[in-house]
Amino acid sequence: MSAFDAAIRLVYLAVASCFVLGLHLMNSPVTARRGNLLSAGAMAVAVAATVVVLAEAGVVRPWAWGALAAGTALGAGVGLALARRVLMTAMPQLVSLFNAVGGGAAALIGVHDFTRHGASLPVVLDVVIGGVTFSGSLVASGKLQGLVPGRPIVFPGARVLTVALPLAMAALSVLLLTGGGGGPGGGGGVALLAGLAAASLAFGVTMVTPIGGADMPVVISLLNAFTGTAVAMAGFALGNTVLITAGALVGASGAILTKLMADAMNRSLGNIIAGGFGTGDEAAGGSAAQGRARSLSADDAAIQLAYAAKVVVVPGYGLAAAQAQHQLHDLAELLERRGVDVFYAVHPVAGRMPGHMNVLLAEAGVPYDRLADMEDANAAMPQTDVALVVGANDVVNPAARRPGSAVSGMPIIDADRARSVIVVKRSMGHGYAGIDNELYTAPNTGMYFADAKKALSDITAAVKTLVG
Amino acid sequence: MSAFDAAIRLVYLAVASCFVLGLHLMNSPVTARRGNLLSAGAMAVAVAATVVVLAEAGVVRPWAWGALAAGTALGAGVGLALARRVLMTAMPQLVSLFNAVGGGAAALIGVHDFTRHGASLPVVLDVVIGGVTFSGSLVASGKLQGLVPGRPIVFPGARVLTVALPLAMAALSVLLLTGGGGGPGGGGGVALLAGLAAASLAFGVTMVTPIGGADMPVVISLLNAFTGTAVAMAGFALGNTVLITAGALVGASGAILTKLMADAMNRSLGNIIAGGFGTGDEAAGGSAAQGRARSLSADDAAIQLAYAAKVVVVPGYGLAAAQAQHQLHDLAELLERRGVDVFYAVHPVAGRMPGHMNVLLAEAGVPYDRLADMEDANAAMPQTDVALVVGANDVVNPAARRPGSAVSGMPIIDADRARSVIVVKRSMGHGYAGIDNELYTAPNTGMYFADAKKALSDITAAVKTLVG
Amino acid sequence: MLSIGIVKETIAGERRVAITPDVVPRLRRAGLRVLVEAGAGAAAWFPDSAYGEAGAEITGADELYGGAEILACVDRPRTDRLRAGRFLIGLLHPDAAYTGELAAAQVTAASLDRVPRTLSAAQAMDALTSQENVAGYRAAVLAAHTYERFFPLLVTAAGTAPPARVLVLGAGVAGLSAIGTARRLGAVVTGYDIRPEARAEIASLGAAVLDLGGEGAGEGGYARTLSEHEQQAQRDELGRQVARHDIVITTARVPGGRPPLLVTETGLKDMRPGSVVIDLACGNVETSRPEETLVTGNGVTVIGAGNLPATMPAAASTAYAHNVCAFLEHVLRDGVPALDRTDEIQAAVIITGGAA
Amino acid sequence: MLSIGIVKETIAGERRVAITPDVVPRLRRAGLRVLVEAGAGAAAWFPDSAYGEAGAEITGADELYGGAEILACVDRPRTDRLRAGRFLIGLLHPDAAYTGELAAAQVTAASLDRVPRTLSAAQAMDALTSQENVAGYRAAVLAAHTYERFFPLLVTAAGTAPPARVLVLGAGVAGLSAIGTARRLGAVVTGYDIRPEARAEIASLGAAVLDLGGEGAGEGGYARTLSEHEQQAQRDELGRQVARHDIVITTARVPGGRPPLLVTETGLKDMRPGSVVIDLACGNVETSRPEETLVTGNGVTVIGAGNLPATMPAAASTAYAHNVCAFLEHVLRDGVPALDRTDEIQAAVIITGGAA
Amino acid sequence: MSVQLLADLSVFVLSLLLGFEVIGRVPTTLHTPLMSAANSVHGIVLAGAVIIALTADGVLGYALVFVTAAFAAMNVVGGYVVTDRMLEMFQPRGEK
Amino acid sequence: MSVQLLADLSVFVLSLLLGFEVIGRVPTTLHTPLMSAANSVHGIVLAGAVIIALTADGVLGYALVFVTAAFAAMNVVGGYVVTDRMLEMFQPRGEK
Ligand SMILES: NC(=O)c1ccc[n+]([C@@H]2O[C@H](COP(=O)([O-])OP(=O)(O)OC[C@H]3O[C@@H](n4cnc5c(N)ncnc54)[C@H](OP(=O)(O)O)[C@@H]3O)[C@@H](O)[C@H]2O)c1
Ligand SMILES: NC(=O)c1ccc[n+]([C@@H]2O[C@H](COP(=O)([O-])OP(=O)(O)OC[C@H]3O[C@@H](n4cnc5c(N)ncnc54)[C@H](OP(=O)(O)O)[C@@H]3O)[C@@H](O)[C@H]2O)c1
Ligand SMILES: NC(=O)c1ccc[n+]([C@@H]2O[C@H](COP(=O)([O-])OP(=O)(O)OC[C@H]3O[C@@H](n4cnc5c(N)ncnc54)[C@H](O)[C@@H]3O)[C@@H](O)[C@H]2O)c1
Ligand SMILES: NC(=O)c1ccc[n+]([C@@H]2O[C@H](COP(=O)([O-])OP(=O)(O)OC[C@H]3O[C@@H](n4cnc5c(N)ncnc54)[C@H](O)[C@@H]3O)[C@@H](O)[C@H]2O)c1
Repeated sequence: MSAFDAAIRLVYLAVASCFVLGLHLMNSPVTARRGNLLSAGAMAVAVAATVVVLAEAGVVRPWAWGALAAGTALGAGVGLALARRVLMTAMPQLVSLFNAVGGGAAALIGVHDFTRHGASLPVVLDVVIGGVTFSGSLVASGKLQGLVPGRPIVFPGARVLTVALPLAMAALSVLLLTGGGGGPGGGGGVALLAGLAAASLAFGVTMVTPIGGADMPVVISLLNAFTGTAVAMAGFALGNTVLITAGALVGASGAILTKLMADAMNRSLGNIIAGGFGTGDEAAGGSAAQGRARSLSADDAAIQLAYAAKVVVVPGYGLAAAQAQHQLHDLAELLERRGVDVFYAVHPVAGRMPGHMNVLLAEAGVPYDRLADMEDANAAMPQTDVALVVGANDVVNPAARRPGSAVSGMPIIDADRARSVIVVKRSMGHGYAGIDNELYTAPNTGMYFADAKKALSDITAAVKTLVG
Repeated sequence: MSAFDAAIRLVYLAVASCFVLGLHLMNSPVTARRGNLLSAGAMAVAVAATVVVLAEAGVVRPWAWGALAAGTALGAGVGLALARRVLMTAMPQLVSLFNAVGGGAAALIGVHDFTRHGASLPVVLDVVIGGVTFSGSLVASGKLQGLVPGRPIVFPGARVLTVALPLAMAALSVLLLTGGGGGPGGGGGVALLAGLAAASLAFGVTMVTPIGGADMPVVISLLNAFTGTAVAMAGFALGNTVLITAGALVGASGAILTKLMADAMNRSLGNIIAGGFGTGDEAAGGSAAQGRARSLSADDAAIQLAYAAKVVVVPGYGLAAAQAQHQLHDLAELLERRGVDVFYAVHPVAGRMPGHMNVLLAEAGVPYDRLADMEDANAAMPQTDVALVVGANDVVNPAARRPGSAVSGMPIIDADRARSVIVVKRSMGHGYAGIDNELYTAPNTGMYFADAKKALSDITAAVKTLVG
Repeated sequence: MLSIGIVKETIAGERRVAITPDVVPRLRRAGLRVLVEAGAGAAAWFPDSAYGEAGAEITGADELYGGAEILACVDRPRTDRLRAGRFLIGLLHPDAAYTGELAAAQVTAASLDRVPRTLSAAQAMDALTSQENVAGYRAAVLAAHTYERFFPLLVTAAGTAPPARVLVLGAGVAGLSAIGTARRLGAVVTGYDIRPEARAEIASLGAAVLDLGGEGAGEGGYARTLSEHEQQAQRDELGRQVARHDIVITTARVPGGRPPLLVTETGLKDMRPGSVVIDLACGNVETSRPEETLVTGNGVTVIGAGNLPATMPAAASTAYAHNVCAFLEHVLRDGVPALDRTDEIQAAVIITGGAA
Repeated sequence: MLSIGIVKETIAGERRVAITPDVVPRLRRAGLRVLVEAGAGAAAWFPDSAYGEAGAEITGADELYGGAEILACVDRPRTDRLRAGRFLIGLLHPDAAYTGELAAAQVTAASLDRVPRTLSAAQAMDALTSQENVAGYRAAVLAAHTYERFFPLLVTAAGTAPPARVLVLGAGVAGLSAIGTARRLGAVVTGYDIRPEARAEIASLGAAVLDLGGEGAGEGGYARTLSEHEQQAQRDELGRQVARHDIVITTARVPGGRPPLLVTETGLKDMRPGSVVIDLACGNVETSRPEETLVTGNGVTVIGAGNLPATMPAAASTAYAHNVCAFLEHVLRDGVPALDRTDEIQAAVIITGGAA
Repeated sequence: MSVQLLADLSVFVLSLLLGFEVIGRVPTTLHTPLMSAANSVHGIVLAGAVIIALTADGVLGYALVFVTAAFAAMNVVGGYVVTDRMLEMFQPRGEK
Repeated sequence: MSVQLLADLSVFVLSLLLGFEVIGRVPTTLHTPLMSAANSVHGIVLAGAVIIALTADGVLGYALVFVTAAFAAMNVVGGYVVTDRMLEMFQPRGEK
C-alpha cells in the first residue's frame, strides 16, 4: 500500500472517529450543535480526501468530473435551499426526503458497481435496501407533507403484494448472486437487477403506505437506519472503509434511536410495521380521544420546562388527590434555580373546598409570593412559555367561555393562551363537572398521562439528568 | 485466507463484541453480574479458539504444550485461590496484583516477539508499557496491602531518577527501533531490550512509590488502562485482532474510568501523578480533619441507601438551617417505594427549640408513624444498614458517653452503632456544643460535604438514575 | 340611581355585616349608592370611618329602611321595618312562615343559602360555602384553643407530647376546612362522611378516612337522610371511634331534615378527660345545646357552635360581602335589578316577589 | 422509703400540677412513695382516679405536708405549711426575700428555673424551656383564636383572604415555638431578636428575620439589657414595623432585669382594627396588664399573658412533671436525695439548705 | 474470504457496536435532531459518488454519476443545515 | 504501511472509541468492580501466551511460555472471579 493510500485511509479513520464524536455530542442539548458542526466538518474532509484520490488517480474523464461537479452543485443547492426555507413544523418530512435521496444514491452506487464487477452480496443488499429506503422515505415524506393521504391506506391487493414482493426480491437476488444473468454488464443480469430494483421500490411503497401519519417519525428513523446499512453495503462494494464505518454507525445508532422513539410513543416497532400491514392509527394510545391528544414523555416535559423563561403552574384537584404538592414544589424550585420564572395560578374553586390549593401549596412550603390569582395569571398568560396544568380540568376548560356547558359562566385560568401547555393527569377522564376539555386536544398542548406524584418526580429527575 | 483462518477471525470478532457488551452491562448494578459472566464466557471461547489454532497448526513442540498447560494451570490455580479467599476490603490490591501479572505477560510476549522478529514499534511499546505496569502495579498492591508503606515515599535521588529513566527509556527505544543492536536475537539487541525492560520496571516503581495510599485506586485504574494498551501492542506484534480489540477496549474504558474515579475524589489525574513526584496525601480534601474523614459522592450515598434494607434518618439543626425537610422526605419516600424500611430518629434536643425537628418533618409531610423516639431508634440501630445523619452533630456525638466533654451525660442517638453511616453536612464544623465529633472519622462513616438541601436532592436524583 | 342599604344586624351574637368596606367601590361601580347603618360593621372590626373612606354614606336606621331600594343583611331582619317593593338579600334560611311574612310585606327577597351548589357559574355567590368554610376553620382553631394539650407531636427533652387525634364527622365544606386546618396544626385527623365522593376528598387533604360501610349520596351533591336502622348502626360504630379521639368536630347536615344524631351521650362517656367536642351542625351530638359550652362529668367539653362564622366576623363578613356583590352583579342591569325567573340562579334564590 | 407529695396549687389561675399520673410509676421506680393532695390535678384534667391507677395515694393537705419528705409544686407554696428538713422542688422564681423565708423554715429548696441552660446534660430538667415552649405554642393558638380573620392565605370563589402577618419579638424558646406554630397555620411570620444566633434560628423555621442592626448577646445564652439609647432606637423602628402586622407576640426577657419595653402605645395606634397583641413577657408592651385583655380605642386587642402555660395545664404539667422527675433521678441515690454542692446542676438549682 | 473483506467486516461490526453505544439516554426532544444528524452522516455516500466517477464512462455512466452526486450532495448539505436549524432552539438563553 | 497494519489500526481506533463510549454514567460504587472487569478483559493476553507457544523452542522459550501463561491465566481467572465476588453484593434483595 502506498503512503498516499495509507494517508487517505488514516484520514478516513479520523473522519469516522469524528462522526462518532459528533453523534456522541448530540446526546445532550448543550453540546448537540457542536456535535453537528464537528460531524459536518469531518464530512467535508472525507469528501475532499476522496476528491484528492480521484485527482491523484488521474484517470477520471472530464465528462465524469463535469457530471460529478454539476450533480454535486445541483444537489447541494437544492438541499441548502430546502433546508433553509423549511418551516420548523415541516422538518421531519424534509429529513425523510434527504434520507430518500441518500438511499437512492447508495442504490445507484450499487448499480454502478454491478455494471463494473457484477453481482455480489453487498451490491444486491445495497440495491435492495437503498431501493426500499428511497421509495419508502418518499412516501413517508409525502404523507407528512400531505401529498399522500396521512391516514393508513389499504389498497386492494396490498396483502398479496406484501407477500409477493419479498419473495420476488429474494428470488431475483439469488439468481443474481448465482450468476443467473451472465457476467458484469451482461444483459440478463441487468434485467434481473432492474427487476430487483423495481421490486424494492415497490416494496418500499407497500411498506409505508399502510402506516398512519402518527407513526411516521418512527418509520423515518427506521428508514434512516436502512440507508445507513445501504451505505455500508456500498462501502463493501467499493472497498471504502469510511463508507462502511459511517454507514454501520448510522445503521446501528438509527436502530437504537428508532427503538427509543417507539418506546417514547409507547409503541413497539413490530406493532407499527406489522400494524402497517393491517390496522391503522387507532392503536396509538388508549381511547380515541387519548389518541387525538399529543402524549409527552418526562424528557419532553423536562426540556420544555427547563428551556422556558416563564412557567405558570395551574394546580387542580388531581394534585390533591395524588398528594403531589411536595413533588410539585420540588420541580418548581429546581426550575427557579435554573433561572426559570415560575409561579402558581390558583383558581378560586380549584379542588373541592375553598382554599384547597392554598392548603396544599402551603403544606409543601410554596412561598406566598409565588402565588398569583386568576386575573394576574391570565394577564400574564400570553407571555408565558409553558402552562403546567397539574390535575386541573374544569378550571382550565375553555368551554366555560361559551354558553351551554356545565361550566359556562365560570371564570377560568386561560392556560390555553400560553405558548405551550403541559397537562399532567392520569387519563382523558373528566373532572367534577363531567365534561370533555378541548384544552387537552389543542395543538399546543402535550399530555403527560400519569399519577401526578409520579409524573412530577419523573420530570424533576429528567430535568436534572438532561440539563443538569 | 483459509476458511479456518476466516472462521477463527470471525470468532474473535464475536468475542470482541461480547467484551463490549459485557462492559456495557457493567454500567448498572442490576446487570453488572450478567455482564461479567458474558465477558468471562467470551474469554473462554477466545482462548479455546486460539488453542484450536495451535492444535491445527500442528507444529507446536510437546515441551511448549507442557509449559503452556503447566503455566496456565498454575496461574489459574493461584488466581482462583487468591480471588476466592480475599477479604472484601483487600480486593483492590488483588486487582492490582492481577493487573501486574497481566502487564507482565504482555511484556513477555513482546520479549518473545523480539526474539523472533526483532524490534518494532509495537514490541517496544509493549515491553515499556507492560514493564511499567508490572512493577507499578506490584508497588500499588503492596502499598494497599501494607507491605510497602502507604504514605508517599520520597527517597533521595528520586527526582533525578524521574527525569533520567524516561530519557533512558526513550534512548533505548530509539536505538532498538533503528536496529542499533543487530537483528532478531542479536546479542546487542537483547542487551538493549533488557536495559529497556529494566528501566521500565524501575520507572514503574518510581512512578507509584511517591503517591499516597488514598490515591491508589485511581493509580491502579490508570495502570489497568496501561495494561490494556500493552496487550493491544502485543496484539499488533502477534497480528492478533482479538488482542488488539480487547486491549484497546480496556485501554480506553480504563482511561475513562480513571477520569471518573479521579473526578469522584475531586482530584485531577495530573495532580495525582505530578503530585506523586512531590507532595503527598494531604492534598486530598481540605483541612486535615476533613482529610481523615472518608468523603462520599451522591452516587455512593445513593447506592448504599438504595441497597439497604433498613435506613434510620437522624435529622439535626443543619436540616432546619438548610430548610431541606422537603428534600429529605422526598428521598425517604423514594427509598420506601423501593422497599427500603426508612424511619426517622428524632432526638429530644435536636435543633434549637423543643420539637424543632417535629415542626420541620410535619411541614414536609412525614407521617408520624415514621418517627421513632431515641430509645426505639437506638434499640434498632445494630440492625440498621445505614444511619443517614442530616445536619446533626451534638446529638450523635459519641463523646457524650464519656465524662469530660461539653455534651457528656446527654443521651445520644447511637448512629455510630449502625452498620454504616452517611453524614450530610457542609464541613467538619462544630455544632452547638462546639466540640469535635469522632463519629465523622469512624471507619464505617462516609461524609457527604454539602448543603443539606442540595445534597439530599442530588442523592435522590442519583438513586433515580442509578437504580431507578 | 338606586341605593343599597347595609343593615346593622339585630340578632344577639350576630357580629357579621353584609357588606364590608372593600366591596363598596364594586357596588358603586355597579351603579348603586351605598348606605350603611351607623355601627353596622363595628362588631366585625369595620368602623364607620372605613365605610366612609370607601365611598359609602353612614345613615340612621330609619333613613336606611326608608331610603334604600335594596337591602343587604346577614340574618333575617325584622319584617316590620321592610317596606313594599324592597329587594332584600340575605342568608334568610327561609321556612314557610317567614316566606309568607315576606310575601305579605310585598318584599322581593333573595336568600343566598339557596344558591344551586353544583352550578359552576354560581360559585361566587355561594354564601353557604363561604360561611361554612369559615366555620370549619374556626372550629379547628376553637378546638385547638379549648384543648389544653398540644395538637402536634413534639419530641422534647421533657418527654414526647403525642399528637391530638381529631375526628371530623361530615366532610362537606365545613368538615373539609376543619380537616385541613387541624392537619396544618399537626393533629392526626380522621374524616368521615356518608357520601362516597367525600372519601376521596378527605384523602386529598392527607387525612385518614373512616369507612363504616354504607353510603348515603342524595341529590344536588347533598347527603340523604339515613333510615332509622342505618342511623343506629352508624351511631354504635361511631361511639367506639369517638372514644379513640381527643377532638370530635361534627358538621353533618341533610337538606331539609334535622341534623343526624351521630354522637350519643354514651359515646362521650368513654372519652378522655380534657377532650373537646364541637357540634357545628347543632344536632349531631346528643348533649350539645346551641351556643352553649358544657363540660361533662368525665371532663369532656361539648361546644354547641351553631353560628361559628359570627365568631370570626371579619373574615366571614368579607367573604359574604363578596357573595352578595357577585349576586348583585348577576342580577343588576344598569344599576336596576332585572329579575328573570328563567335564570337558574334567580329561580332558586328568589323566594318571594319577582317583579321589582 | 421516702415519700414525695404532690401539692395542689394555691395561686389563683394556676391550673398546672407538678406531677402527672404518667410519671408516677417512674417516681416509684426511683424508690419513692407518691402522695397526691386530693384534687391536685383536677384543673389540668388529671382526676384523682388517674393518680390512683398509676400507683399514687390520695391524701389530704395536712397528711401531705406532714408526711412527705419531698414536696413537688409548680408555683411557690405557702411557707407556713412547710416543715423543717423538707426537700422542696418547684418553679420558685426565688428572690432574696423568698429565699430568706425558705432558709428560715429550714427547707432545702430546688428551683428548676435555675437549671443551667447551656449544659447538655441538664436539658431534661430544664423547666423554663419546657414551659416556655408551651407558652409559645399557646400564644400562637390564642392569637389565631382572638384574631377574627384567617391566618392562612385562601383563594376562594368569595374573594382572596390575605394571610395574617405575624411579628414575634424575642426568639428564645417561646418565641421560636410561637413562630413555628403560626407558620404552621399559614401566617406570614417575621421574627426579631437581638442575639445574633437567634437570627439563623428564626430562619431555620422558615420565617423572615427582621434585622434592625445592633446586637445584644449576653452571658449564658441570654440577651443583655440594652442601653437606654439603644432601646429608644429599637422602639422607634419597631413602632413602624408593628403597624405593618396583624399579630404581634412579644417574648423578650433579660435575666434579672425587667422585660424591655418594645411596643409603645403610639406603636399600637397605627395597627389595623382587629389586630392582636400578646405580651408573653408582661412588660414588652406599654399598655399591657398581666392577665388582662384590653381593647384599644382603634380596635387592637392587647393580651397580657404572663402565665400562658397555666392556660394549657395538661400539656404544661406533663412536661413539667418530666423535668421534676429527671431532676429527682439526678439527685436521688437509692431513694434518698444525695446533695452535692460540687455538682454543676445542683449548685445552680438548690437555693437553700444542702444537707438533707 | 479475503483478508480485505474480513478487515472490512471487523470494521463494520465494530462500527455497529459503536453506533449502538453512542446513543445514550437521549431526551425525546432530541430524537428528531439526532435522527437528522444520523441522516446527514450517511451523506458520506457522496464520497461513494466521487469514487464511482473514477470509473465512469459513457453517457449512462456520467448520468449515473450526476444523479448519484446530486442525491448524495442534497443529503449531505440539506441534512447538516436542517439539523443545525433544529438545534438552534437549544441555544442557551441569554440571562442564564 | 501494510494493509494488515492499517486494518489492525482501524480496529484499534474503533475499539478505543468503543472503550470510551461503553463507559457511561457509572455509579461510583461500581468503579472498582468495573475496573476489575476491565482488568479481566485484558486477560485476553492468555490468548497471546497460547500463540507464542506456537513458535516457542528452547528452555528459555518454554520458560517464557510458562511464565507468560501463568501470569496471563492468573489475570484471567483471578480477575473474573474477584469481579464476580464484588458484584455479589448487588444481588437484588429477596423481598424486593
Ligand atoms: N373549590 C371548591 O370549593 C369546590 C367544591 C366542590 C366542587 N368544586 C368543583 O371542582 C372542580 C375543580 O376543578 P379542578 O380543575 O381543580 O378539578 P377537576 O375539574 O375535578 O379535575 C381534576 C382532574 O384531576 C385528575 N386527577 C385525579 N387524580 C389524579 C392523580 N392522582 N394524578 C393526576 N391527576 C389526577 C383527573 O383526571 P384523570 O382522572 O384523568 O387523572 C381530573 O380530571 C370545579 O368544577 C369546581 O366547581 C370545587
Ligand atoms: N432542641 C433544643 O431545645 C435546643 C435549644 C438550644 C440548643 N440546643 C442544642 O443544639 C444542639 C442540637 O444538636 P444537633 O445535632 O441538632 O445540631 P448541632 O449539633 O448544632 O449541629 C448542626 C450541624 O448542622 C450542620 N449544618 C449547618 N447548616 C447546614 C446546612 N445548611 N446543610 C447541612 N448541614 C448544616 C453544621 O455543620 P456544618 O457547619 O459542617 O455544615 C452543624 O455541625 C444540641 O447541642 C442541643 O443541646 C437544643
Ligand atoms: N360546585 C362547588 O363549587 C361546590 C362548592 C361547595 C360545595 N359543593 C357541594 O355541595 C355539597 C354540599 O356541601 P355542604 O358542605 O353544604 O353539605 P352539608 O352542610 O349539607 O353537609 C355536610 C356534610 O355532612 C354529610 N353528612 C350528612 N349526613 C351524614 C351522616 N349521617 N353521617 C355522616 N356525614 C353526613 C354530608 O355528606 C356533607 O358532606 C357537596 O357535594 C359539595 O361538594 C359544591
Ligand atoms: N441547650 C439547650 O438545650 C437550650 C434549651 C433552651 C434554651 N437554650 C438557650 O437559652 C437561652 C435563653 O432562652 P430563653 O428563651 O429562656 O430566653 P429569655 O426568655 O430570657 O428571652 C427570650 C428572648 O428574648 C430576647 N431578647 C432580650 N432582649 C431583647 C430585646 N431588647 N429585643 C429583642 N429581643 C430581646 C432574647 O435574646 C431571647 O432570645 C437561649 O440562648 C437558648 O438557646 C438552650
